[in-house]
Amino acid sequence: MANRYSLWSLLKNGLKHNESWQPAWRSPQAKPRYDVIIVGGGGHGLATAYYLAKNHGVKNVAVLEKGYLGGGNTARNTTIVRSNYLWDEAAQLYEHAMKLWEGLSLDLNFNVMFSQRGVMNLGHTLQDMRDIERRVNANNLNGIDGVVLSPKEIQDIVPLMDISAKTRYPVMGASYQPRGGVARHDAVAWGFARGASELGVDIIEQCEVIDMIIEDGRIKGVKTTKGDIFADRVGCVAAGNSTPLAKMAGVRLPLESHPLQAFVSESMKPCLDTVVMSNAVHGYVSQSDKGELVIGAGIDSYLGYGQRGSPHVIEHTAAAIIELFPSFSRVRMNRQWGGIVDVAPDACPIISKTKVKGLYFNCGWGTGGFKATPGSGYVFAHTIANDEAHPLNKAFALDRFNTGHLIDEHGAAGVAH
Amino acid sequence: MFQIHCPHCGATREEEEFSYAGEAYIPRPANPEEATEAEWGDYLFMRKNTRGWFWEQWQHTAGCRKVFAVKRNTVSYEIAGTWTLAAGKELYLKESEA
Amino acid sequence: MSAYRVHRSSQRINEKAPLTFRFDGKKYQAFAGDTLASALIANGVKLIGRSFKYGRPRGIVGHGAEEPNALIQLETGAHTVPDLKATQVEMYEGLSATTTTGFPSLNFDLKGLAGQFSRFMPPGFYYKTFMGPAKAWPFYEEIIRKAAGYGRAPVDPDPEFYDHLHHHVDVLVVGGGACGLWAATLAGRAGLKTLLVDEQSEAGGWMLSDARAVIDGKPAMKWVSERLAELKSLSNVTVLTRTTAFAHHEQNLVQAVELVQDHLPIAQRVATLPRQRLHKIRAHHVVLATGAIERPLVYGNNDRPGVLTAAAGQTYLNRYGVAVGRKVLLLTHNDASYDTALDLAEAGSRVTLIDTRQRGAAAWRLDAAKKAGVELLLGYGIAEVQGGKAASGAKLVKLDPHCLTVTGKGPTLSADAILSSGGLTSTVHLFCHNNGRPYWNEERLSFVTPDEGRQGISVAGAITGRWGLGEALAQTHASVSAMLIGFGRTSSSTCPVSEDKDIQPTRRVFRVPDGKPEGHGAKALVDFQNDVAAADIHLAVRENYRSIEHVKRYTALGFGTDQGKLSNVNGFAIAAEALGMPISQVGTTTYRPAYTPVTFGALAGSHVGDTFDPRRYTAMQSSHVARGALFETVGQWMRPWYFPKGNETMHQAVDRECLATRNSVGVMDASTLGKIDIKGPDAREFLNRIYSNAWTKLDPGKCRYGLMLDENGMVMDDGVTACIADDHFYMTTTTGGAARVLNWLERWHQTEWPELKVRFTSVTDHWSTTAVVGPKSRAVLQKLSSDIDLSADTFKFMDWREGTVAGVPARVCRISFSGELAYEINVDACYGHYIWEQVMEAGKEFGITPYGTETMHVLRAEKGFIIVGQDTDGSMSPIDLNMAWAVGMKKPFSFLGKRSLSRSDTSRSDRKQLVGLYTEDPKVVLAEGAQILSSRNTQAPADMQGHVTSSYHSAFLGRSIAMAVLKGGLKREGDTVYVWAHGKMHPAKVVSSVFVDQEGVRQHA
Amino acid sequence: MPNFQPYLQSPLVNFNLPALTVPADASQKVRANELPLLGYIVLRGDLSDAAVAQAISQATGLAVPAASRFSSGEAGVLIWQSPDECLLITARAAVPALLAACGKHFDGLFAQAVDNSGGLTTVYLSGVEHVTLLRHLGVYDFESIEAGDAASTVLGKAGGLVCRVDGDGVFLVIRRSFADYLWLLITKAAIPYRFAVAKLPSAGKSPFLRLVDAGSPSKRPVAA
Repeated sequence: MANRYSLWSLLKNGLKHNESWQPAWRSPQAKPRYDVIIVGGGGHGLATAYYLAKNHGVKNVAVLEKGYLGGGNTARNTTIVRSNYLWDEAAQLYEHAMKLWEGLSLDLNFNVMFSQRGVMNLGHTLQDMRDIERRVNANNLNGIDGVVLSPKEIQDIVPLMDISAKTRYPVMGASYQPRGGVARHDAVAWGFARGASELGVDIIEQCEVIDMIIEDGRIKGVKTTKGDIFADRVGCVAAGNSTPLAKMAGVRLPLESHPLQAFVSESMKPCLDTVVMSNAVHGYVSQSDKGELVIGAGIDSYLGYGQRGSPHVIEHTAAAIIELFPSFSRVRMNRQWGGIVDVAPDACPIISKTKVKGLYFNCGWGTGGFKATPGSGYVFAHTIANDEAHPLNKAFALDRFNTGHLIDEHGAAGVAH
Repeated sequence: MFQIHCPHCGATREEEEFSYAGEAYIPRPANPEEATEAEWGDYLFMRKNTRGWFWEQWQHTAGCRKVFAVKRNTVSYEIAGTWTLAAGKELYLKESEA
Repeated sequence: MSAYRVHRSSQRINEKAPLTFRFDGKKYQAFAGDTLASALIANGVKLIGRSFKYGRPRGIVGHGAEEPNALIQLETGAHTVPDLKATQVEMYEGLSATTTTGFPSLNFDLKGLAGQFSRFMPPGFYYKTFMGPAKAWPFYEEIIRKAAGYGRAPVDPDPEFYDHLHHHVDVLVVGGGACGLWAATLAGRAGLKTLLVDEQSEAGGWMLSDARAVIDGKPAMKWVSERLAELKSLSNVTVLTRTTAFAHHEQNLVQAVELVQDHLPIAQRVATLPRQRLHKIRAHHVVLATGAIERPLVYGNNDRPGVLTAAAGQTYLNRYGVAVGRKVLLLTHNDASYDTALDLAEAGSRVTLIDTRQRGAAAWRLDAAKKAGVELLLGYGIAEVQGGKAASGAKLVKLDPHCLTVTGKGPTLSADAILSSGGLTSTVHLFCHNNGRPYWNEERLSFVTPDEGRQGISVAGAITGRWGLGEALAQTHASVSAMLIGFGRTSSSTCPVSEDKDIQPTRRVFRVPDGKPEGHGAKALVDFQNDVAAADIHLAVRENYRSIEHVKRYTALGFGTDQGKLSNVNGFAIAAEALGMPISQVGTTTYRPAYTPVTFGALAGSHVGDTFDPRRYTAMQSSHVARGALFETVGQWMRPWYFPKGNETMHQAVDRECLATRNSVGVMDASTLGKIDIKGPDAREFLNRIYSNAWTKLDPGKCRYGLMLDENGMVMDDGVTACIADDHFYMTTTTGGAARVLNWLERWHQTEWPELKVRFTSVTDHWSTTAVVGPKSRAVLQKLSSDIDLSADTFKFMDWREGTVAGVPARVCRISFSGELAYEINVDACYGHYIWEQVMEAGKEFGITPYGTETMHVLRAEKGFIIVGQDTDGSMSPIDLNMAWAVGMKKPFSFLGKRSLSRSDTSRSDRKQLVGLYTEDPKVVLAEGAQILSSRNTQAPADMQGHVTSSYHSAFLGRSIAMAVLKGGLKREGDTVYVWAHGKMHPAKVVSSVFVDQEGVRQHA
Repeated sequence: MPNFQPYLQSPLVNFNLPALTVPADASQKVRANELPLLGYIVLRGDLSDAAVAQAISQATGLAVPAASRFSSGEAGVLIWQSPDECLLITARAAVPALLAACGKHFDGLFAQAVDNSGGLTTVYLSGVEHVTLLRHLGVYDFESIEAGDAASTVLGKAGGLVCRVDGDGVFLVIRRSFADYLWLLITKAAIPYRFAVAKLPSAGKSPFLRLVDAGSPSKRPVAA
C-alpha cells in the first residue's frame, strides 16, 4: 500500500509537518464504462466495491455517491455491532459480519475503532425473558456467543442502571453478547473507500443517479448528474433511497422509508462501559470513546425522506433513558439527528437479483444496517460477481415476499440498534 | 411534529392525537384465490414508498377514530390537504390518471 | 477585591450584594448578577481547563452559549451537573464548581506533556495507528476513553423535577435583544397573542454589553426597560427569560427550555417548582431575532488563557464590571470592536489596538481611540501569543496592506489579556433546523438568512447580517410590519431610531498569517474544544476529505458542546481556502437541535417514575393487593401473577393454585381482556371476513372461539366472541392486543368495506370479568344467582346467559381457558370489586382459591391452549398451530389471511408446528426458549428444529409438560428429540399438545 | 338467596378522594375531584342522518351537538365524539330507562346504544390555573376551549375528553383503567399550584354537577 498507516508513518509525516500525507482515496473523473457500478457510497456500497476488487478480482468498478461518501445512514447511526439474531439465516449473516469486523482494522489498515465492549439487551417482562432465552440458546447453537444475565449480574456490569422493582418496567434480566460493541462509523466508510480506491475502484462523489438504462430486460448503465455511465452489472445499495432507484428500473420493493432519530449527550468521563438496549422501554445507549452518551431513539411511524422526525419521539427516548438510568436526568443532550431507514416487512434485508438482468439490490436493512456493513458488502460482492447469491444471502432474496418465506426478526430487531 | 387537519372533526390537531396508517388506496384483490403468488405478494408487501407527494392514511386515534387520507410530501413534510377516504379517493384517482 | 473589578455605570451586577463561591475548593467573592465566568475573571482565575486532545491550558474565551473552553462541574452529589459553560452559570451564594480536566491536576497535566508532540497526533491519528495487534486495542482504548470527556455523570437519582408546558400563540419571538423586543412590541400592540423567549437572565441582548448604544435618543437600556414595561402591561404578551429556544420543527413547533431554578442556591430552590421546564410552542408565526455571535480571529496560540473575543471583553466590562485585563491587546479587522478598546481604556486598562487594516477605522473612531489613550497599531497582526498557562503578550507581524501576507516583523508586546474580533456570525441555527438554508454574505462575512425569512418565519436584526443597530431596527420594523399585514393587522408605530455612524469596510481576515507555511508555526486554533487547528483543516483537505462534512468529521470541527458557534465560519473559510473555492460553494453544515444542550430531564418532563407509562388496573386491584398478589406486567396492565401464602415460592403457590382449581374451584380476574361491542346488520358478515372461522351459524346465546389472522396468514390475536343478538356480538381479545384489534377492525371497515353496516365500540373498561373455574364453580355460582338456570343441560359449554349474580346484572359465559367447568361473570366494572368479593365469600366452603396469570398459563397448557405471543411469534399460521378446525376454508368470502395460507412456502408440510413434549425425566421442566435438536449433535451451526414455547411443572399430572414448535411436528408424534438450553440437553418425546382431558369431559361437565 | 347488598366503586376508589376532600378556597390554584359513578352511554349512528339525529333527540331529550361540542338538558350531557358517535353522560339511575328509550327509538335505524357506565369516570378540574394544568398535560390548544366545547385529545400517554361549561373549570372524562395514571399525572403537574382535592361546587347551572346529586347513594339503582 502506497500510503500505509502506522505509528512509523505518523512519526515520519509529523517530522515533515504532516505535509506529505496522500489522499485517503482517489477522486477520479468517471469513465464512460465500468464492469460494475455500485450506486450508493455508504459503508455497504464501499464494502461491496472493496470485496469485489479484493475477493473477486473485479477492479473496474465505480461507486457513485449522490452526496459525500458515508454521508447517509453510515454517518447517522448509533454504531452498535452485534450478531445475536434469532433466526439461522440472519444469525449466520450477521455473525459472518462480526468475524469480518474482528479483523477489519488490520485488513483495511485503517483503525475503525471496533470496540467489543459487549451488548446487553434488557428484558422487562416474562415474555421478554422467554424471547431472550430462546435467542441466546439459538445463538449458542449457531456458534454465537451470548449469555443470559440476572439483574444482579447486569448491575455488576452497569452500576448506574436502576434494577430495583420500583421502576415502571423492572429489569428482569438481559441477554449479553460480549463480542458485540461499537465502531467508529465514519472510519468504516473512509477505511473501505481507501481500501477500494487502492485496489482500483473509482469513487465518484456528488454524482446522483437519475435514471437506469435498460434494454431488453438487461441493465446497460445509469444516467447520472455527471452523464451516462455504462456497465453490465449495477448494484444498488442506497438504504432509504432504494425505492426511488428501483422505480427507475420498474422494480417494486417491499420497503417503507422512515425517519430514525438519535442523539448524543455532552462528553463526560467514562460512566457506561457496555452497550445497553431495551425494546420494552424503547431506548438504547452506549458511551463513545469521546465520552458522549450515544442514544438511539425510536423510529417515526410515518414515511419520511427528510432526515428528521418528530420531537416527541426524542422526548420519549429521554424518558426511557431516565427510567433505566435515573441519574442521567441531569445530563444534557448536545445534538440530535435523523436518518432514513428502509424497513422491510420482516425486518430483514433484501440482498437479491431482480427481474432486470444484471441489476441487484441490497436494501431493507431497517435499523440494523451498520453492524452488517462488512458482511453485507462481502455477500453482495459475491452476488454481483457470480450473478448468484452467496449461501449466506440465499434466504434474503426478493421472491420470499411471494412464497411467504419471511424471516421474521421483529423480535430481535425491535427498535434498536 | 405535524399538525393535521381531521376532516371528520373539522379541526387541526397535533400529530400525537393521530396514528399513521400507511399508504392509501391499496386495492385488495377482488378474488384473492385467483391471484398469483406474485400478485398476492405485490398486494401484501410491495409499496410505493414515494419520495415526494404521497397519499397516505392517518387515523385520528385520540379523537374520532376515523381513518382519512392525507397528501403529504415525504421530503419537505408539507401537507397539501386531508380528505375523508371517499373524497380523497376521487382526487387520488384523478391524479393517478393524469 | 481584585484589580480586575471596576465600577461601570452600565453594570448589571449589584455591588451591594456580595456573594461567596468556591472554585476547585477555593473560596472567592462575587456579586449578585455575576456569572461564574465573570466572577472567575474578576478574581484573576485564568486557567479553567485542559484541551481535549493535547491538554493545552485553556481559559474563558466567550461570554455566553458560544464558550468552548470553560466547561465546569457544578455542585456535587445528587445536584451535580457536568459540562456547564461557566459563562452561562449564574452566580448564587455558596455556589461550588470544579474544573473537569487535567490529570493528575489542572496545573500539571500529563496530556499536556503528550501535547508537546502534537505534530505526531494530527487529525486521523487514531485511524492510522493502534490497529495491531487486534488484542491490544482495548488497552489503548481504555486510555483514550479516560483521557477524553469533561465532567462526570451524576451517580445519584435526580432530586429535582421537570415539566412540560404547551403554548399556542400567534407570534413567537425568539431573542430579547433590541430587535426581538421591538418585534414583540409591534405584535403585542397589534393585539396578537405573543410570546417572547430570551436565553439570558434579563432581556436586552447585546444592549446589556454595549454601553454606548442609543435608541430614540436615550440610552439603549432605558429603551429596553420601557419596552419590557410595556410588554408586561399587555395581557396578550408573555415574556420568558432564562428560556432558550433550542429546536425548530415542522409547522413552527419550537421547543424551548426554561431554567426555572438553576440560578438559585440549592437550599433556596422551591420544592414545588420544577428545576427546568420544557416549553413546546406552536406558533402561527415565528420571529427569529437571535442576533449574532462574535468569532475570534485565528492566530498562533490563540487558545491561551487570557485570550478572549472582543465582545466578551466588552461584556465583562460593561455588564459585569470586570476588566479582563489591565494591559490589553485587541486584534481586529473591523470598526465595531473599537468600542471595546474605548470602554476598556475608559475603565483604566492600557489598551493597544492592533488593526489588520492599514488605515484602521473611520476617522471619528480613530480620533476617539486616540483621545481615550488607546495605542493604535495599524496594518499589523498577531503571529503568536506568548505565555503558557496565561497569555503574557504577543509577537506581532506587519501585514501587507493588500494581500494577506506578512511583510515584516512587528513588535513583541506584553499583556495580561488579548482580545480579538473576527467579525460577527449570525445565529441562524433555528432557521436551519427545519430545512431552511442560510446564504453567504461576502460583504458582511457571515452566513445570513434571507431578509424575507420563509413561510411562517420572519427574521429580524443581526440574523440578516445587519450589524448596525439602526439598520437592524429598521429591518426588524419592516419585516414585522409585513408579518402584521399577514395577520390582517396594521401598525401605526414608528420605527425606533438609532444612528449608525459611518464605518470603514472590514478586512477579509479569518486566519491571521504568521509568515510561515501552515503547520510550521504556533498552533492556530479554529475549534478550541476539539483542538482543531488551521493546519488540521488543510491536512484534511490534503487527504481528500474535501466535503465540508468530511472536514468536520475528520477533524471534529464543530462537534463539541459549543456546536462550533465560534469555529464554524472560520473553519469553512479556511477549508474554502484550502479547497480553492469560495465559501459560498463550500456551504454550511447542517444545523441540528439542540442550539444549546438540554437536560434529558427537561426532555422527559413528568413522564418519569410512576408516570413513565400508565399502569392500568382492574376494578379488583385492592382485592388482589389484600390477598398478597404479586403482579406481572402485561402490556400496560398490572395482572396478578400468583398469590403466595406465607413463605411459598412461586412454584409452590402455583402448584397449590392449580390443584385447588382442578379439584375444587379457583377464581381469576380476566378483566384485562379486550372487549369490543360489535353491532349492526352486517356484524356477522364482518366477523366472517375478519376471523378465520365461520360465524354464520352462531345463534344468540352462544359463544365461539375465533382466530384472527393478518393478511400474511399468521395468527395475530384470538378470543371468544358471544352472539348477543343476530346483529350484535361481544368480542374479546387478548390483553395486549385490545387496542391493536380495535384499530384493525376500524381500519378494515373504514378503508376496505365501508358498505358493511357495522360499528365497533370498545367496552374493555366497562366490563369486569371474574372467571370462576373448577368442578365446584357451578356450586359457587348457584349460591349467587337464582335467575340463571345453571343446569348442565340448559346452560351448556360455550353458552352465555343474561341474569343477575349477587344481585347485580351480569352476562355469564360458560367458557373455559383451563379445560374445567368454568363461568366468566361479566358485570359493570363499578361492581367488579363487589362481585369478586361475593364469589370469594360464596366459594369459601369449597376452599376457593384466587389465582394469577402463572396458574392460568399452566392450566391452559395442560389443555394445549395457545397464548398468542407466547406460543406464536408472528410466524405461525393456524395450520402450524394444529388449529385447522378454526379455519373456515369454505366460507364464501376470502377472509383475511386466507390466500396467504396456500402460498408455496406457507403451505409446506415441514413448517414448524405446535406439539407437546414429555421429557424422559418427568421431573425436568424444560426452559421456555430451549432449542430442539434431532440428535445430540450440537456442533455449530446445529440443526435447530424448533423451540420450547411453554413449559411447566403440572402438579395435576405430577410431571413436567411442555409445548413446542417443531419442524414437521404434527407427523412426529412419538419421536424423541433433544432439547438444549445453556449447555444442558434433555431428551423428550413428541406427544399431543393436549395433556389433560383430551376428550373434553371436564369442561362439558 | 342471601340478601345481597351490592355496592359500587368508582375508578378512583383507591385514592380515597372523599377522605382527602377539603373545602375549596381561592389559594388552591388547581382543584380536582371526581364525579363518581355517573352513567355513560355510547350512542352510535350517522349524526348527519336526520332520522338518526331525531331518534337520538327523542330518546334522550337532548339536541344532537355540533362537531366537538356538547348539548345538555334534563337527561344530562350529550357529547359529540365523531360523525357517528355521541357520548351521553347521565345519572347512573337513569341508564336503564335511557337504554330502553334508545332501543325503542333506534328500531329500524342503523343506530345503537352501548352502556359504558363502568368504563368511564369524570373529573372536575378547576382553579385559576386549571388551563395551565391542562397545558402541562397535553398538546391540545386548551386555551381555545370555550363553554360548550368538547375536545377529545391526549393527556400524557392516555386519552381524555375535555368539556367546558363555564370559565371556572373543565370536566375531564377518562377511562377507568387509565384513571389511576391520569390522577397521578394531574397531581404531579399540579404541584406548583397548591393543588387540592376540593369539594365539588354546588351544581348551579352545570349539567355535569347536577348529575352527581342525581346519582347520590339514595338514588342509586336498586339491584334488580
